[in-house]
Amino acid sequence: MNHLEPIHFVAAEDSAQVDNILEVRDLNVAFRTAQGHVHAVRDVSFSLRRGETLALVGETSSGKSVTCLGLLGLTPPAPYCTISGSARLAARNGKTYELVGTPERVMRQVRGGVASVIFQEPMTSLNPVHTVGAQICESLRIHLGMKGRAATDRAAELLNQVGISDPKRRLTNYPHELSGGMRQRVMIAMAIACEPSLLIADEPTTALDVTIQAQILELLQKLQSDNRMAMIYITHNLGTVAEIADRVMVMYAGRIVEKADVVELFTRPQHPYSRGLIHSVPRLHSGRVRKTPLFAIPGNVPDPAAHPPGCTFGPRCGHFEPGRCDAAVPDLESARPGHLVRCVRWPEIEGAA
Amino acid sequence: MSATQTVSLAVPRRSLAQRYPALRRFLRHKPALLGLCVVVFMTLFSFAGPWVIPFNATDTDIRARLMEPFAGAHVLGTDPLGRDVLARLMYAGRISLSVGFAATALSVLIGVLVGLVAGFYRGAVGAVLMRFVDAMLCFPSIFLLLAIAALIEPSVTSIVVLIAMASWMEVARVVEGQIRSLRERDFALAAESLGAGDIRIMFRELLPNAVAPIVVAATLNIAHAILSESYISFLGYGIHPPTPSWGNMLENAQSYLTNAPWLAIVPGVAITLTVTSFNFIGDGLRDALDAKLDR
Amino acid sequence: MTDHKNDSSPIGHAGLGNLTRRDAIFAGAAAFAVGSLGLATGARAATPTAKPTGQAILGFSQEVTVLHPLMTSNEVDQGVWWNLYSPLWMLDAQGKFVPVLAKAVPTMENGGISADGLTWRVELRRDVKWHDGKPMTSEDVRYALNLMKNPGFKARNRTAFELITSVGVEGDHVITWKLKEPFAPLTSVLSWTFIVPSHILSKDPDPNSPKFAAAPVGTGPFRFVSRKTGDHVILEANPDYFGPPPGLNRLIFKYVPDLNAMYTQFKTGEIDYIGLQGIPANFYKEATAIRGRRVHAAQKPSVENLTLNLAHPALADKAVRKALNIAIDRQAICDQVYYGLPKPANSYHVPTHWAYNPNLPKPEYDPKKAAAMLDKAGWVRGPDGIRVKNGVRLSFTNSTVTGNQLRAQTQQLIADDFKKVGVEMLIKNLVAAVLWADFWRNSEFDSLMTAPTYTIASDPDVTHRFAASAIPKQTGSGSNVSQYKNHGVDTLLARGRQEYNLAKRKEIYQKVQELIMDDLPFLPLFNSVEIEGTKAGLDGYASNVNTLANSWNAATWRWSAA
Amino acid sequence: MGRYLLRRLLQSLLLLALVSMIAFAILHLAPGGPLSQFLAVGTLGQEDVDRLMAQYGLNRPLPVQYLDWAGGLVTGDWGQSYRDQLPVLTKIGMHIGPTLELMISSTLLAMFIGGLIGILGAVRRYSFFDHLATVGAMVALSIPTFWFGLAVIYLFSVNLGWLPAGNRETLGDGSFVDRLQHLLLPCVVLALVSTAVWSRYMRSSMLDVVNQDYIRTAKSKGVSPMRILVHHALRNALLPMITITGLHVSTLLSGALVTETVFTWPGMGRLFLDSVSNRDYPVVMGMLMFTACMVLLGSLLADLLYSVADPRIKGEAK
Repeated sequence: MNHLEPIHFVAAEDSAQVDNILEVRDLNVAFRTAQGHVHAVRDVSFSLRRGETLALVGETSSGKSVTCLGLLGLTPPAPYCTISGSARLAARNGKTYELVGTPERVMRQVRGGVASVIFQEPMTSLNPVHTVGAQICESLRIHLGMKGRAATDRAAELLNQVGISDPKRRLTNYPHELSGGMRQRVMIAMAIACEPSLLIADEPTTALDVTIQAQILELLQKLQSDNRMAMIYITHNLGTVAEIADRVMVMYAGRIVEKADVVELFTRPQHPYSRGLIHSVPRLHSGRVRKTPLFAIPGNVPDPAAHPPGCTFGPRCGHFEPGRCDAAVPDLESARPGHLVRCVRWPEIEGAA
Repeated sequence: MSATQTVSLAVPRRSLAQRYPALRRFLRHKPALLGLCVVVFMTLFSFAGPWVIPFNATDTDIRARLMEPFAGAHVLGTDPLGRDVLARLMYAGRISLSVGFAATALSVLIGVLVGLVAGFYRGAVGAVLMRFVDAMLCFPSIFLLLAIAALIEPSVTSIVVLIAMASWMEVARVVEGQIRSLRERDFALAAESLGAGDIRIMFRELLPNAVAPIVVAATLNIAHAILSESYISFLGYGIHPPTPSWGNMLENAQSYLTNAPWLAIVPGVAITLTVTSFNFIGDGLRDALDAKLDR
Repeated sequence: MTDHKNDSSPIGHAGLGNLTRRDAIFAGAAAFAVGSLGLATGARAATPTAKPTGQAILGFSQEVTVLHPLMTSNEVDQGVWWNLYSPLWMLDAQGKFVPVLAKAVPTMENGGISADGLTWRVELRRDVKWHDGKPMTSEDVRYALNLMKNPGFKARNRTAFELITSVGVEGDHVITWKLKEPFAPLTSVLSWTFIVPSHILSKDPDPNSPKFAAAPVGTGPFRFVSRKTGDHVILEANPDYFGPPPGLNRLIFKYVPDLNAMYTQFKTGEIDYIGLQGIPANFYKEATAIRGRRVHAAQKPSVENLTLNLAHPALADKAVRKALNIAIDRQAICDQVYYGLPKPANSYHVPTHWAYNPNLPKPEYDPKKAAAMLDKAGWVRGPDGIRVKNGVRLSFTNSTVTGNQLRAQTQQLIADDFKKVGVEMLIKNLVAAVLWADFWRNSEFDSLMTAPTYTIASDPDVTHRFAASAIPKQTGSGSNVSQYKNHGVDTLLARGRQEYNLAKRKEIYQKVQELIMDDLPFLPLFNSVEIEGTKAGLDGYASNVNTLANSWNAATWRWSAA
Repeated sequence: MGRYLLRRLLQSLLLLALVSMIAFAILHLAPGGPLSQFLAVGTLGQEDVDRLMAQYGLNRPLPVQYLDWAGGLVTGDWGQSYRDQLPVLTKIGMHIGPTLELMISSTLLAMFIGGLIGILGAVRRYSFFDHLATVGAMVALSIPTFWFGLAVIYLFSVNLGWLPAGNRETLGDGSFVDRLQHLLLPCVVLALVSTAVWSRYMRSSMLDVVNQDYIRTAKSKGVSPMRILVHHALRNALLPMITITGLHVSTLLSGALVTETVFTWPGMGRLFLDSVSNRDYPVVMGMLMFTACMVLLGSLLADLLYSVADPRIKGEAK
């Protein structure tokens, strides 16, 4: 990717952790709406290593999708949405991009080239009036400058990689001629077309049949290990997290409430919310799609425009203690090395459990 | 929560749906609200106005012909026979608005009946009725209006009938579609299984559920009817003098474009303003009521 | 724009510059009528015999539809026919017959008509050629006359032709025919009967075939070039014309369906002549002030009037009609609605007609007298101010064609006038196609406001308008829609038809006018005037009441040298 | 595809048969008759009227007249004008050109301007421009076309003298520039309503598309905004516009009639108006049939075009 000219790149050695592909510090995303300012993401910090998979878990409107969209600048433009903080992304060629506040022109090089996204709805995420081939080739042309025969061959190769048989013929198909699973494979092929260093998978299996879900997850895992990509896997389904993730980050009302290795989190969840989530999954390896996996946690996600004081989970928490929990937003504390939790009462709760 | 929905947070929607969501939505539609004010004003102006001003719409005074507006006792000037333009505008407003309302009422009546029967019975009856509707829609509206206009003597009543004849088809289509889908819903089937008569099911069970789109169509129809009246007048088949209407005021003003342009400007503005208002109201109603239907 | 370059000529230049006064038009028109046809040699002294140059666009508010000159048609069609075809003779602006295709107009004095009035003999010019080069002969005239007699042909009015029993030819240039009974109006009728080419038309077995209209051939000063229906007809100068060559190379009859649009186009210079219904009266003042345009007030043969239906219970009373006649303020209508252009009328003839009776009672306006007359006749005011007699309210409707604003205004004024004397006139206007149908034919109206021309080709015979035998509702013929019956009038009209002596005819028809205007089956309002206009520099325009359109002499129009 | 087309064609024919009956009934039940224009001149007596009625076959029973006429319609003989004896199809042929010229040019203008306004409105949603465009479109839809036409003539022809007040060409000139000058005002006037329609539908169609997932996908691939707009959004947003344009034929014909009247444009509208007012039955019938055909053809063509342009439909019909 020598033809790129990263403007906001930082020399690799300046980075504290050389191995990290992605370094996010104090990311904030706010929307301007008719009801006032809505802080969708607050003070999110995390990092990601090459080949690592980070699962982002949370309920609807917990801010997990917005975090990722914000990183790539796919949120609405400036007056409607403001992003602050810092996010540094390293490309495969060693260049590092600052993603926050970067001009659109540079961000366009990042999107699809250094970081790609797979969206939830394969049915609607492909343009119905263009062939599958044209849509894959578009990425190749933009980022790699590939044209004509070369691009088509590469696209076919990609389709082959994502497990689509007879790829040459499939290239001439329109999206509506493919099944849901096939379409998601096409989406994946498009995402990995330019060998990005970061792949964001935003609930990639939610809209698919159960049998297909497993295949897609397998494919993602295989591609990730083949290409040594870092991956952010967004889901509300803890079942799949255990299968695919290395580390897990639980978000609630725009904040990270707990961050830990996958085994650590599942075996020793610290935050009451995480515990609730885990307890609400009847069997860990359940293949069933649960539309409402949070039936065990009472109440609803708070109105993003009017958060309760202190801990935002407070009103729904079984361990809520007036005066302490609603005094101030708790800090993210280190419960163990590599295990962070945002709860003032975590030691007591752990003891009680 | 997908990003699309998050993005649409920027759009004013949601969270208002409390007691009268449709009404609230309508009240928030500013152009529609403004339109409503204009329509109320025009109606008051036309129906109550003549009591306020000292002139009559039909009194001729040939010596005071073609007086310019804002220059004397006649605020909007006088026409070629010396009649007060303001008074004529008011009386004409009565006719034009009445024509608009009456033609709409009639067209809605025909449209609802045809649509109801066609949608309820479907089969041969429905097919024949709806093909008839389709056939009527094949005529470009002005062509149809003129062809029928040739049939009748131009009076207020006949213009009302004429406009209704040329504009009931849209209503019929809307109602037919609604009824056909509503008929499959549980409550209609339930009513049927309870032994309710056809007429009862049609008017008591189905029709009330199709009111929203009818109201929208009717509002837009009023705008259309007022505009149609002016077109027919312009083409020489409208309400004829001495009964004033906005349309024939405009038509008569044609010969005086150069020496008395206000004769054309005044009714033209009245028509445009009123029709725009009705269109905006219709728009607002559609936004307000459609949302409810979608839920 | 057009290719003539004289737009900028100043107004009021020499010649026919300021012909806005009717009298002036008449004075000049006679010379042009004669001159145009090149027959009365003395009158055409100064006509230059230059080549036809330039074109003129003639705007008309009616579309030219029928190019076969013997078929049913409208007024503007005749405006084209005068340029495309020729009749045997024609009436000039002063009402004098002028021979065209004929060498002389037949009369008893010159022997063209036999002493019993039954045999007519006409000698034709020998130098006339059809536009296709074939010579025009007596055979063509015979064909035309027989065509008018053919019951399968969609002819206009056949009354006169049905009296012709046999048509004969003597060689190529003499035509004769015999009549069932003497019929004086025939001379007038023939002045509007254009001769058509037998050698083309007789080939088609269907006399109504549209083929001829697609490529008409005549003997007139202009030849047919092309036609775009709904838009225009183009004619070009005929180099073989038997009269003096036309002054213009091209004539374009342009249809402009809207009077206001037509006036606008006249102002912007898109049309060179604005005729037939012409300029709306309210533009008259403005129009006279336009630079580079001349405006003419042209007298029409029609009389604006209130036609009364004598079957109406109130209007059947002669006293009512007489009272109404003096309750109308005609001068006010002429002055205020029509900007002082027309003059109040008192007959169905225009005052310039040779048979006009100058001793008819003058138009008067006296509402007090009118009220007194109604009182005397037993019509007393009811509680609503409207008079009643024997349970009949003095109320009736008045109808005219919708879309004519000035008429609608006149209706208003008359309704106001009538209201002052306790008479109610309600206005009920109809579209033309409805009014000029059963409503008119079957006398379904109470009263009409129209401007009919009572005569046909200016002949004073008005049998079809006022004879008891011409009430369509009762006799299935004629157009006496007032349902007027007066035995005295019937007898005089029958006599007048058979009388060839002009002086005696005049006497008869003056008496007829006296009787009719005493009975008042219609209330004359004023003699119609049309405001026509020409671009300055286009010389030769002259109005003629004896034709239906003032493009009758377009052959003598020319662009003056700059 | 073929079968679908055949079915649509058969439906259209059935509709046309219905249309012909309705039109025939409307016209022949009307009072007045085709001879009124000649009666107005006043030289015809009742006997002439009776004779002409018989000659035109107007005294036969209505069903007989209808069958006679419908038979001719099928065999391509649409009858003759009562006014100038020309075959109806010839007359329509002479007037269709100017009308099509007006309709097509104004549609192109409306597509371009309206489309642009709609796209801009969608892209800059709720901006001042968007609000202005919305209100402007509503006013354009509400203003009486002829009034607007008269105002335009008054301003540009009478006062400023820039453009001709009417007609299709200067007779005797007829050069391209001259034709263009004549076309400009009526084209703009006729395009007014279409522009409003186009801008409104384009805007909402564009808004629909802009919020689609595939637009986000394209953005996430790093596609430039211009390419997203044209290649991804516009391409999809134009699909429903095909249908709108097809259904707009009817409105356009009505507008053309009014515009032609204002500008004395020698097209179908004027022919229709003249024929109706003169009760020229064969021409009026012919024109009603012809316009109905155009309307049906419009929606048929739109369907066909749509199926060509939208791969989803093309796929299904295979």
